[in-house]
Amino acid sequence: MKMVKLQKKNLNAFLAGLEKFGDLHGPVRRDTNDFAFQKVDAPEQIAHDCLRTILPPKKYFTKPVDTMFTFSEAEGYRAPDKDLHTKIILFGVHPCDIHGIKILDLVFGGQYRDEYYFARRRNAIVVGLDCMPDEYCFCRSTGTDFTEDGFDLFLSDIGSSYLVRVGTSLGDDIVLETSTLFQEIGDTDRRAYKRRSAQRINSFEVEIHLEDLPEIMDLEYESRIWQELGDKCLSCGTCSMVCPTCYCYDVVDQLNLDAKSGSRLRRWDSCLFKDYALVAGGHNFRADRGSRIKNRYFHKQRGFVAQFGRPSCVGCGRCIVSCPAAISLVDVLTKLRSRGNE
Amino acid sequence: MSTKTITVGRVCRIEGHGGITVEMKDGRPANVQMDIIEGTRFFEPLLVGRHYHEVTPIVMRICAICSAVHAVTSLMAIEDAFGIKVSPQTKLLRDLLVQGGNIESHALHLFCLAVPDFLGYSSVIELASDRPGEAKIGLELKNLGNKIQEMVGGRAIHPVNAVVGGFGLVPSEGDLVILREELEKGIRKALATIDLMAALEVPTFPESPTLYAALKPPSNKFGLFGNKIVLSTGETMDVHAYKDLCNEVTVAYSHAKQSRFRERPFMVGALARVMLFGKFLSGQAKTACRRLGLHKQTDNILYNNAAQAVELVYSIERAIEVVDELLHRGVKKERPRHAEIREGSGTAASEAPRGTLYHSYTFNKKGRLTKADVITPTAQNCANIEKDLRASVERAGKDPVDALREKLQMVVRAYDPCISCSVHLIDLRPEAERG
Amino acid sequence: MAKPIVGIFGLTGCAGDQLVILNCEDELLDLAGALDIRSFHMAMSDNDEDCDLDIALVEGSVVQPEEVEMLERIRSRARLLIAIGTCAVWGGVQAMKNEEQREKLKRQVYGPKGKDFGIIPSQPLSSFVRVDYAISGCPIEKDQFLQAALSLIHGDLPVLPDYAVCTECKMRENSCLLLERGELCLGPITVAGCNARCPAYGQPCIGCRGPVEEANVASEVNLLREKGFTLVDIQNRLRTFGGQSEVMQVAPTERGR
Amino acid sequence: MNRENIYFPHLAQITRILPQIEDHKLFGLTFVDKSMKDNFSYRPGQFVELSIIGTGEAPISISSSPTRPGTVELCVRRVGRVTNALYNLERDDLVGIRGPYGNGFPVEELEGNNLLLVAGGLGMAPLRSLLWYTLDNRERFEDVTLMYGAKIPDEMLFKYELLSLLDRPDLRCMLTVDKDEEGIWPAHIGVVTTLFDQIEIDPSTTYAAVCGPPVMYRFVLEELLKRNLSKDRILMSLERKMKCGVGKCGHCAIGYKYTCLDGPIFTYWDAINLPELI
Ligand SMILES: Cc1cc2nc3c(=O)[nH]c(=O)nc-3n(C[C@H](O)[C@H](O)[C@H](O)COP(=O)(O)OP(=O)(O)OC[C@H]3O[C@@H](n4cnc5c(N)ncnc54)[C@H](O)[C@@H]3O)c2cc1C
Ligand code: SF4
Ligand code: SF4
Ligand code: SF4
Repeated sequence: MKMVKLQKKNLNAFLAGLEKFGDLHGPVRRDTNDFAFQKVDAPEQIAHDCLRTILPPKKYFTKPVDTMFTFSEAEGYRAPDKDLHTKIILFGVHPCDIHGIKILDLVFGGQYRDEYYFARRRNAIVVGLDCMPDEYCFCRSTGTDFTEDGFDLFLSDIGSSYLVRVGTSLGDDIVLETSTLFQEIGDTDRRAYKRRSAQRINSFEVEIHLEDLPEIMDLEYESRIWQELGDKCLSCGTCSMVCPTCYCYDVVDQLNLDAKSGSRLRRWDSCLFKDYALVAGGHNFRADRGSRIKNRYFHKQRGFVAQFGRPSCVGCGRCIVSCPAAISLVDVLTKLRSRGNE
Repeated sequence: MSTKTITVGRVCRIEGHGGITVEMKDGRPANVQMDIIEGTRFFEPLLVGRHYHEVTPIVMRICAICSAVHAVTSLMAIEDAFGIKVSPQTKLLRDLLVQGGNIESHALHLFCLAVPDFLGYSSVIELASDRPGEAKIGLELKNLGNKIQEMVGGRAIHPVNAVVGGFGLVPSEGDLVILREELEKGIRKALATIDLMAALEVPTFPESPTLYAALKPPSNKFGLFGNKIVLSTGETMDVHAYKDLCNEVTVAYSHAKQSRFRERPFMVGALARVMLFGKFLSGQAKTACRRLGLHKQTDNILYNNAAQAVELVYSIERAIEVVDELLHRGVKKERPRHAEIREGSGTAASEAPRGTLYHSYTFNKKGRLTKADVITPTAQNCANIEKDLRASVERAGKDPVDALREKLQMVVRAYDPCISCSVHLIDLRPEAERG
Repeated sequence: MAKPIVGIFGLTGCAGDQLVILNCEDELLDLAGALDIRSFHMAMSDNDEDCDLDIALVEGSVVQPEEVEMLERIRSRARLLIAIGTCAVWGGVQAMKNEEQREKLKRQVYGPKGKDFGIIPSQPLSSFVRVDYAISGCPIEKDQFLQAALSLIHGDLPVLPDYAVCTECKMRENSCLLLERGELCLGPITVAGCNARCPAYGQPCIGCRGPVEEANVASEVNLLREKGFTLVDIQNRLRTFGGQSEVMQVAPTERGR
Repeated sequence: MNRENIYFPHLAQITRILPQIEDHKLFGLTFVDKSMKDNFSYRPGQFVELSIIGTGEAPISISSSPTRPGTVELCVRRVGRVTNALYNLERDDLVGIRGPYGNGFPVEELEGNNLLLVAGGLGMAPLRSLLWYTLDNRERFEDVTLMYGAKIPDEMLFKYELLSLLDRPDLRCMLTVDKDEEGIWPAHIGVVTTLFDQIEIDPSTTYAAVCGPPVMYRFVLEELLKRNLSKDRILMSLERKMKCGVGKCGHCAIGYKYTCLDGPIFTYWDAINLPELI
């Protein structure tokens, strides 16, 4: 993989020079500890100390509320043309989130390709950025702490510079655009990178074992843990909204004032909502919260493995930090392993 | 001796449920009552025990139309109790919010509730099918008021953004610039409203000597805030002494608690403000005031609609002025001022669309409310409404009963009574007793 | 399809939900064209008091015997009765202290003269009649009302959110007040639809839309207790708007101050 | 959009409405677009997403057989928004259709075997497709048996069509009702499982296809297992909440399977491995 070096002091100049590739988006501080990806007018607005945005980058590709098409007698069905074709540069995506995007690529691809998702994917340049884990990160356990693809450029902190990995031909074009800002890497840089990498690996405070988790989950299908979690869970939907790999949506038709034309919308949904599995006739396949929260864990850690060969959790820790009821995925999985069905 | 009772079971096109009962003895009105048939909600006791910051969101629910001014007055009373001084920016934003409420309320009343009276339509919808231009102006003005309330208050009804010490989120300069453009367009629509009002014939039947009361603006500028109450007799008093004016009594026939000043009913509202302080108006509002003949004294309540139209112009002009001042100063992202909790009482008053509104609270040393008193304009006006109804009946002569009923409703509607407001402590007289 | 015949009524409340309808300034005339509005006391004279109605929209709670009669009469005329606003759906702010004697409140406000008033504790419509649909909110949200009205015109039942405010709060990427500032936020148990308005203005949700279906109040109370709020404060907030809902009747087992 | 948009429905006209029983009607639909009409092919057991524009979408099994192209038939029970809106439509009105989706019955695998179709209530809707497919390709299958139960005669779907099959020599058509108070029912009386006493099952050459309400499965499965039918020769058509039909919206996921992609036809062995399946 092509690698170059960018001095930190040149980062903003580099980002400012990318105008012709699209609008610059990056994490911006919302509150003391909160960040959100959003469009910035100038690179200075980007918060480089952001470890975790409230919502993951999925919001760019499958929006919280998204028009699937408009309908009217005169024009029939029409795909939304707005915002599918805006080019953006998404700066500051950490490895776990890049893996999150790669997982969504699997879901929205396949036999039936969601062209809305892929149109937006094609129009987004992903500039990754490495990070130092905090006490909630467990991407090392999920194998998503490092990524070899899924980005156009990836920046790793090596002191006063970034080591830049060039992931795509487009990424290379971007580098060439402002080539004067980049330098070749040397021996000290190589050493610095390895030091940084080792330091990062050693910084993980949380570790869980996922290898045989599907089997453990099957064993603990009837565990009392699920009921206990059900009592605690508020069904507030927060964990699903903030998860980089939760993709469920609900579909509603919205009417215009003529009550004839309108649009079909999809809106992020959550398997923790009561009516998620409620079918006509009033039968609910997961009527109690315990079975719903179990489903969330099963689908991520068990179902996804069967379907795509890997769990869909990328260890970003978002659901843990943002759960009002303080339910921690790490605790649950640890307990399942150690305690089980007593 | 012949006794006859004229009733209007339910006055339409007013906010809330109210009726009218007139008992005639020998062709003269013996008993005239404005019946409030809205249910009781007991707001004051509901507030007891609540933390000071919980008071405003609850108490603004007294009334949807005046929720913005209820909110602001309530906040000022709380801040009075704790001695919180809010920033000049907060004051300006509150002024803007209250002007927004005034615009919305007056436009609603003029176009949706009252004007159809003068033009002979049963509703704004019917008005729209015949005179779409006028209906459109009315709705757009109403919308302008709502836009201000949404932007500043966070919601058109029951503003969530106005909190003790300031605002949750201060609107951006960009928002204000856009609003300013809308306000500029609004002036033209408000002036069109003046044209419409100028063309209307105002009947004289309810005319009778009237005592007006309103808050005196601190400087010689027309305004909706002040610390002194002024009466048309020239008497003034501090708002903290509001009880001297509004000594509410529960009326024997058990509807509204009523306000009288030295045994005399008095009127608060747009007409009272324009009568007392119209001389302080400036700009287009001043011209409008002359044009509608309100620079001369009148005792005819039906002119209240004209006064509201004048205030529409005023409120939009004032809103522009506030926006300009905010932009000139530069909008600061300030957090609400912190409250130092202490034991004590606070009182505040503002001019709501329908007249002076008083909020007065007492808190214990933990900042929990121990006593609350809210006096709404409609409650103050009730006695005066009855006075005008009586005058109308007396003057009606040989009017057929149906025509008289229409006239009586018109009087009630002219006051733009806000019954939800008044019934925070009013109850229904059972159907059977209403005759 | 024939225009639905509609009546809009108000019982005891602040008239906010009817005002929301009138606040649809841009849409009002279209709406009035697609509906046959026969009764709307707040906005028109010439109300038809007898006709059968396809849809009755009723605002406000029931606080006096006369309103029970009124409501029953509306029910008997209407094919669909839709409660609009938190008062109609849950009893509203006036239901806050229902457990305390209303008689006592009455005496406090009116003195001895109040003794003849017929008063019942503030209750939602569903305590007296069948309610086909409930659009909550204090006041109802304009967009939601419009979509509901359009669905009805289209011949469908409205679709309303049945998830909590937190969901919308996250979609908007608000900073969580409960976790970040330790505020008494009812977002997790309040039904969405307001687009998490208050948190977006930096204010905790006070539950003005009433509880979400299957609200886990016990867990919410626990987590608020852990954050140091007293049971009294928590109860006060739970009952401000959800006073009449069963889920909000958390037993006052402890007296925290 | 350079590829086909998987979310766009294709317009189809309602060409026939046959009321069946209360709140159940059979709708005959023909695609407006000629190439869609000619090329729309599917397997028995597959379903479509039916769109009523402005109201929404619902997954509905195809009740007609691919051996009879031109018209797609859907048997729809009126339960909610979409189905209600469909009932408000009339002949010649337009609806939208996406699909076909799902796996359908593995008809190639079934060929050369005995077939036992067991249906209850609306479960007849997907099985009717398989029934006519086998009847129209009769030579490819050995013995074919249909067991269908309704509560009372008036609640039997496709009643006259099925009654007309009673005398057919190449089909064992066993129709039953739980109760017949008026004494008009010409066939068996008793719940579906009572029919099992009348038949022989050769477990090595038989496939069973079962579809009905959740309660029915338990008893029918018991009978089939008693007769040693292997778990992966028992096929079931299952229902789940479903929005997109194409494996994106997540609603129909059960454990590691998507009803819309991996189903709706599952074997009993699948069910054992997916605890929530039935
Ligand atoms: C693969 C598959 C195949 C299917 N095939 C068919 C078919 O061939 N024919 C067919 O008719 N249906 C079929 N269904 C079921 C059908 O999809 C649903 O009935 C349909 O989605 C209902 O849509 P709706 O919009 O009318 O109902 P909705 O408006 O979604 O209403 C359903 C909701 O209303 C409530 N509800 C409705 N009825 C009742 C009731 N009786 N008791 C209690 N609550 C109730 C429930 O809460 C339920 O969630 C199939 C489903 C699947 C997944
Ligand atoms: S399940 Fe939780 S930790 Fe895992 S990816 Fe989703 S939000 Fe992150
Ligand atoms: S601020 Fe309130 S509504 Fe928003 S996520 Fe936090 S708890 Fe939920
Ligand atoms: S956030 Fe809560 S209090 Fe605010 S509008 Fe929404 S439901 Fe009401």
